[in-house]
Amino acid sequence: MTSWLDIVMVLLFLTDLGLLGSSRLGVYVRLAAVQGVLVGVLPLLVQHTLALETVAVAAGTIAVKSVLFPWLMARIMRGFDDRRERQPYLGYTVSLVLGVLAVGAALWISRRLPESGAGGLAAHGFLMPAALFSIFTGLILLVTRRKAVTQVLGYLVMENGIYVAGMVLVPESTFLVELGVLLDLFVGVFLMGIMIFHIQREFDHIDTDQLAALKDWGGEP
Amino acid sequence: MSGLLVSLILLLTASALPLAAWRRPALASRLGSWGGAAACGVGLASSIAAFAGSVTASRAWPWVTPVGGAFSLALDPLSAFFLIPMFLVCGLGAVYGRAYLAGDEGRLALGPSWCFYNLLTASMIVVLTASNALLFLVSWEVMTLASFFLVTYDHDRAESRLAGRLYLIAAHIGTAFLVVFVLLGRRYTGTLDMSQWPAAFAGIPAARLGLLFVCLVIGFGTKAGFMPLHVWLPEAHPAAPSHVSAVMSGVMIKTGIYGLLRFGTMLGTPALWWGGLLVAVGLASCVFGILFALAQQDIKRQLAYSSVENMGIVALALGVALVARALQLPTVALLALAAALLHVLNHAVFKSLLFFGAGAIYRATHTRNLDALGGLLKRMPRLGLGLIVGAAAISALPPFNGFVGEFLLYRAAVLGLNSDADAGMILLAAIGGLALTGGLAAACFTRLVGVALLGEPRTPEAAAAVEPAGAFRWPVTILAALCLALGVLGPFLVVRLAPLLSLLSGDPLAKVSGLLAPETGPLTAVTLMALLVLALVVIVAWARHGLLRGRDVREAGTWDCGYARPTARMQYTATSFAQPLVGLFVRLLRSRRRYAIAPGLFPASASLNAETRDVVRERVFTPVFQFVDRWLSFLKWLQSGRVQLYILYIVITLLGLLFWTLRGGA
Amino acid sequence: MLRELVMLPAGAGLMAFFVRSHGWRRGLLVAAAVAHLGLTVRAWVAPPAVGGFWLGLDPLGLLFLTIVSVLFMACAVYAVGYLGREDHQQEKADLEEGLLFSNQPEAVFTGCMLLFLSMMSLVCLSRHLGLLWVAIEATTLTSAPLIYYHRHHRSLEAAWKYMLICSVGIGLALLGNFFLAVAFTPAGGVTPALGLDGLLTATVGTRGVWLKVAFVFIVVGYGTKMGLAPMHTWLPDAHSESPSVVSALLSGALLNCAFLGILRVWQVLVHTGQADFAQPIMIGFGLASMAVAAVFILGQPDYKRLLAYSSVEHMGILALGVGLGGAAVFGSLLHAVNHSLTKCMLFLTAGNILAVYRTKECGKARGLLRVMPVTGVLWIAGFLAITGTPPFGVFLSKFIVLSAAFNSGHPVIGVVALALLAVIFVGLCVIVLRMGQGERSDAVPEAVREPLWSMIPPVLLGLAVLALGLWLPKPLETVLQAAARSLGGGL
Amino acid sequence: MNGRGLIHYALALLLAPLLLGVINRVKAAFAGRRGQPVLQPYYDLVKLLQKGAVYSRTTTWVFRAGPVVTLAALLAALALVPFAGQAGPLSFQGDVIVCVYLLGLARFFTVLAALDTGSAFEGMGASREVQFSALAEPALLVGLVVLGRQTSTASLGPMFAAVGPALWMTAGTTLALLAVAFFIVLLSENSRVPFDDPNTHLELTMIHEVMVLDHGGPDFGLILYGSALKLWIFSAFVAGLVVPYRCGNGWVDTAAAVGALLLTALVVGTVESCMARLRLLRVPHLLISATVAAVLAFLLMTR
Repeated sequence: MTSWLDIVMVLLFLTDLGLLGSSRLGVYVRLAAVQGVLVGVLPLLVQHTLALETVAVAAGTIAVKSVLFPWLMARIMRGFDDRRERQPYLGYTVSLVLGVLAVGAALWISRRLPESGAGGLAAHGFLMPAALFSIFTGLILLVTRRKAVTQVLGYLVMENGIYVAGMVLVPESTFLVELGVLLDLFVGVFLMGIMIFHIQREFDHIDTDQLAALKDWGGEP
Repeated sequence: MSGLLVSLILLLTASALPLAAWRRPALASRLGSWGGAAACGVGLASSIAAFAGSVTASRAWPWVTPVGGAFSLALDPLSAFFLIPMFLVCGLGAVYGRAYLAGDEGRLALGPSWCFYNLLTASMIVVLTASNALLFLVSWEVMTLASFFLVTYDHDRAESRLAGRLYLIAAHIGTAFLVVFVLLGRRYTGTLDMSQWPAAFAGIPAARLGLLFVCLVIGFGTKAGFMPLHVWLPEAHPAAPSHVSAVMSGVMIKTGIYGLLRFGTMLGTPALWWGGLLVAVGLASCVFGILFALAQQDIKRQLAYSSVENMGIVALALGVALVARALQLPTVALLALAAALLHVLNHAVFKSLLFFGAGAIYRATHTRNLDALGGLLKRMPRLGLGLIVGAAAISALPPFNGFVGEFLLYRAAVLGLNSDADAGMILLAAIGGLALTGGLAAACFTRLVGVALLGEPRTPEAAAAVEPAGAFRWPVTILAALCLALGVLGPFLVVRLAPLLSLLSGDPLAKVSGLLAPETGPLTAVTLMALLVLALVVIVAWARHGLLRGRDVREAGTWDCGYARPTARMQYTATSFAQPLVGLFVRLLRSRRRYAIAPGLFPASASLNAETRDVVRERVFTPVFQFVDRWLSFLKWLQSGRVQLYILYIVITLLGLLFWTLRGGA
Repeated sequence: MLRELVMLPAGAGLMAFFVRSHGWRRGLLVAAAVAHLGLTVRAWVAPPAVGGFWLGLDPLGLLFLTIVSVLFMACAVYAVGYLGREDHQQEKADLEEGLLFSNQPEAVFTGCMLLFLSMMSLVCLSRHLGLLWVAIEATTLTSAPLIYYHRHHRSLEAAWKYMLICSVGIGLALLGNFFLAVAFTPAGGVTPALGLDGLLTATVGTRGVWLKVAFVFIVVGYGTKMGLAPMHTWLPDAHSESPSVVSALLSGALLNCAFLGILRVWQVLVHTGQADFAQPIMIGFGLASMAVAAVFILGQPDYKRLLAYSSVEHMGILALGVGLGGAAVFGSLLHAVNHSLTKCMLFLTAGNILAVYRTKECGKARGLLRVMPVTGVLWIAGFLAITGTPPFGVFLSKFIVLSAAFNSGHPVIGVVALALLAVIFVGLCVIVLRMGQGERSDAVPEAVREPLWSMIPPVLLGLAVLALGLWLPKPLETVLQAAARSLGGGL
Repeated sequence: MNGRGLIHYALALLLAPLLLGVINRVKAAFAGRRGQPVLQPYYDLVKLLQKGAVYSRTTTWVFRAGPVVTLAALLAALALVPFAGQAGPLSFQGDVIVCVYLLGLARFFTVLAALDTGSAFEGMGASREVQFSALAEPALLVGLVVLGRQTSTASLGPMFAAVGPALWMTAGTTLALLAVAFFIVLLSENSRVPFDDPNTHLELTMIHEVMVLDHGGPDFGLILYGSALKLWIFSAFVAGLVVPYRCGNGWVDTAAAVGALLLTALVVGTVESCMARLRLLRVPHLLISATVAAVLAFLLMTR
């Protein structure tokens, strides 16, 4: 069981790094879908007994995270001419360096938290850093990328991290975690998806550079 | 006390009714004016009775008690003393205001104006009697707000708007210091009940008391118009309607002095530097105040700057009193305190007189520019007489009331100088500064009278002026009579101040009376001198009259060294009259002059424009505000419109807090 | 009764989507508001038992519920007039750039308003931190369409930023909730449910660090929604671009709901004796918010943004009050009441100004007192009230907070706060008085009507703030005391 | 009120114009002329008091009141001035201040009367008068107060009574500095060279004389007499300080004091003959230096 968990976590790390280092929107969506699967199987690995409820939760998560949202993203992107994330605020190399720093920060923070004690999972020293790293990756994407779609994907990654953390920290109340994260995702991604449609209609492209009219600095809007 | 409450209720009614009748300005004006005057009459009678009988009384009602508030009013000689001029000037102002505002009927809203006028009076009653610090703060701010709305009564004029804003901002910053004082006071004493403060302050270290004192000087000094906190005053007082200017300059700024006395005496024995600070502030205020007054062309601005000067004299007197208390010179302290109190009363009388007069001139000539006036004494002889008396009184000339206060102050300073050398330089500076101020004030007010009232009218408007209606004239006449009466009888008033002085100094009444006893001689002599001067004037006038009787007395044009065609425009103007003195202090005043000299061999026209703006405002406050504004504006890049940066702020905050929380280790 | 408070507006909201007639729909809005207010009043008269596992009404909840209910009532009345003015069919020229846009359908607007009310009520009634989180999340969901009511690109941008930033925040808050659960998990035991009653009787043992980290995540998360600097960045955009009636609700009610989220966790901290650690955080956020507001209020060219930054300032005061503890908590809660009423009044007045002047630029909206006397008076009175000038209620609450700063041995904090307040006063004074006073501007039609529907709510709110400055009703005082005591403070 | 004081008062009223005559004679002597009789001011006064009057149409009652109030104020002030080490007829603690402010009252009405004519010349004179007197007033008052500090009193009578050879021995520098200050103020307040030139009635340079251009007849007589009294008052200060001769016999002392006054007039005349008028712009400097001298005296004393 633990070795499976290890593998999942390593994959999670790798997908995060992949997201930080890539520039194609298509790659983003695919990596996000992969993450969805990884995150989705987690309840199966965490729970000691394989209840039907757990399986249902896992299936639902995978369905939403790795099928529904990637499909939604892909649909949105169909209209784009340019499917690259051009000129992010920080280059890909810098993003990767930031990613490494984020790993450090995640380890530093988890080191300082006493054992969670729930179900002995936290004894697995890798889970918490992986969850935090996913969250940080999502935040880095949100901060450094220009396109609205990428940002939504960043948000998705962050939510994945939170989901993992939830699984690790409060495995008993899986349902609560599920509910929370799904609602959050629904609000975030679904509504943001709608908005990206509108943004596309209003601006012809979805660089959030265009979404900087409301400000108190620089020239008149 | 019950008289005061009746007056308070009447005033609140008289402020609500005009607002209700705002659609009928004439009715609103009548309601506001009569109501205000009646309330002030009741209040005046009751506060004179309270002062004469040294009544102390208090009433309290529960009010926002969880916050520490209470609607508690207390009447003691100090309150009563400040209430008397307040009621007098506000009552006369209510009568005068109705005539004054009649000119604006139909153009401006009179209902709100009367509402705020009576609210201002009502709030001053509460300010002067509040014995709960929170109630004091609230009434203090209501007073500020009411006067702010009165200043911006004619807010179509940019000048009024600017003045109002400046006033509100200055008052707010001043109040912030008072809030600090009250909060520190509450911290040290654990209560907002002011009656318990004096005892509770006793055990506090001197450094903290000094801090409290500085808060007081800044907070109340802003209202009183101490230099360099006076910047709002020369803008706001002229912008207001004249009866409001009279109330603001005559009595409202005195609430600052009241506050200093009320709270300052709670702090116990002062350190020497407290007095030194007040003397310095007072000297700066009186010398600069009067110099700026001298440089103004606007008659009401001149009067406003003169208020700065007079508040400076009061500050000087308070400073001398503090110095004397620090050096254990009880008689000197008493005399200086008495000087401050008398000057407060006197200034209320003559400054409101002058503002009433200036307002009447404005209504008659439609200008406040001194250089456009002239020859008004012939056209409005009765008003003019009142103004000349006021000018002589404010120049502190015997036998008028201004002199009595200054005499006491000199007396105190000289006595202090003769009995102790430690603070000699401070006291000598006070004497010299006061003498210089006296000379400059004489210059300032001969200029006012000489240019506005005497000579020939400089403009057709001034030539067309006529004696104003009774409502304009009577307040001036009454106040002029008071100037003379207080000047002659003022010395006797000092004896009546004994209970108040005992309250302020903390000494028992018998001791105060004992200390004051040796001073009755000189004070009586002052009265005698005043009477002697009056008698001599009558005798010399009678002699002159006798000499001229039956002789050839003719009228002709002004000789003017034989110059053939004197015109009114050849007269000395206010600007040229003040030029030598302004020129002497030009480095301090920073007057600006603009010439326009027509070219050619036979130039047809030329012009010269001299203007003196407020140095403190232009050189200190404006740059400071601009600096703060620029520095803060620089931070506006924070809101750059980019959502990525916004999320970055969240991340940084989160990481920072996590680091801060976990820094200690697991 | 508690369930009705949530279900009634929710039902009405769903119904509003299907009602065809404008008249009936507006009637429904007002009727729901009245019913909600009625239920709230009943809760005051006959307080229900504190409640069950999910829903309950303690004094703290009652206080915030009342704010929400009163404000919604005012906004519902105002909205009737507002919706009457707005045309939903035709495209019209944008006020600022002349672009064509059309509004959201009125049914969506009304429906979302009611759902928004429902969710805010749920926030006030939740006794379970998970449910509380869900409710706060749902307020974002229901308010985003309201912000995007005028469908043009600026309101879209505002809604986008609102969604993105608040979602990030709310995600972090969720993580915080997980940590909180861990903090209360006994070694090797079962994670407790996040019911407030349970948490307030449990012990943390050696897991204080988890609780601290949980608080950090929650304060950053909910603080984003509450508008604490530097997470406040969505707030000026959303407030300036949404219809004024929505801004009024966002500023007066929604921010308080997020504040309540933080307060619930604060209750837990107080119970476990960890509040000392969190106090500097709240004080820091408080002062930072006031400072940021001061920076942006000075010379602010847009009067709705001005009000938004003023909200940031007041959220800062609330945080400061809680951070200072003791009497300041009482002051902070009273301040929440005062600020909500005042800010709602100001936003509604701003809406009236916008309707006549058709510009949000302070420089172009001049001479209010001459053009629209009632609005002008309200605008200046609102400015005086919001800056804490006596005799308005805000003064008292600010006074209590500052007083506590001095009393609790933090005079420096008090002085810094006073200085920031002074800067803010100067900034607001210059802008508001320039707008209020002066001659009427030429750009405004000669005869301006001030419709009764739009005037009554702000006038009543203004009178309420004035009344609160002159008199503190005993029942309110009792509830405030009880609420403050549950937060470890009180007079 | 004391008898000797009253006698001195009467003496002052009688002899004041004589000082003007002495100054004129001294000036004439320096110029090598015989000059007018010493009693010429008396002749002038008598002549003026017998005349009728011409008033400008511009003027009001202020113009007529000016000379009257001025003279009344000076008469009152004179009653406070000590002479021959003896207090004036009226003396009390603080009379220093009353005296200085009575001089101010006199000036106030002179200036107003000048402005009442509407003439540019008189306006100019008034403007300069208020400028110089504003600077002279601190010098005089500070000087007197410092003298009072030296002699521990605030009354003019005891102040000058205490000045004597003994005090000159112990505090000579202080007294000398004060004498300088008083003398400068005397020259300024009485419109003598180097501040003003009483001879040049019609030039733009003068101050006091130009203010009274429009007065004539008895009014001008009152003004002339008033300025003689003023000169007497200031000379009494200077002479009382510099020549504190006392032999014990009252009459001799009085005679000596009159002599000292005439001597002062002599010095004034000499200064007037030997010096040129100062540029107007330099005048304030001289007045300020008088104040500085008084302050310096204080510093020396409290050293």
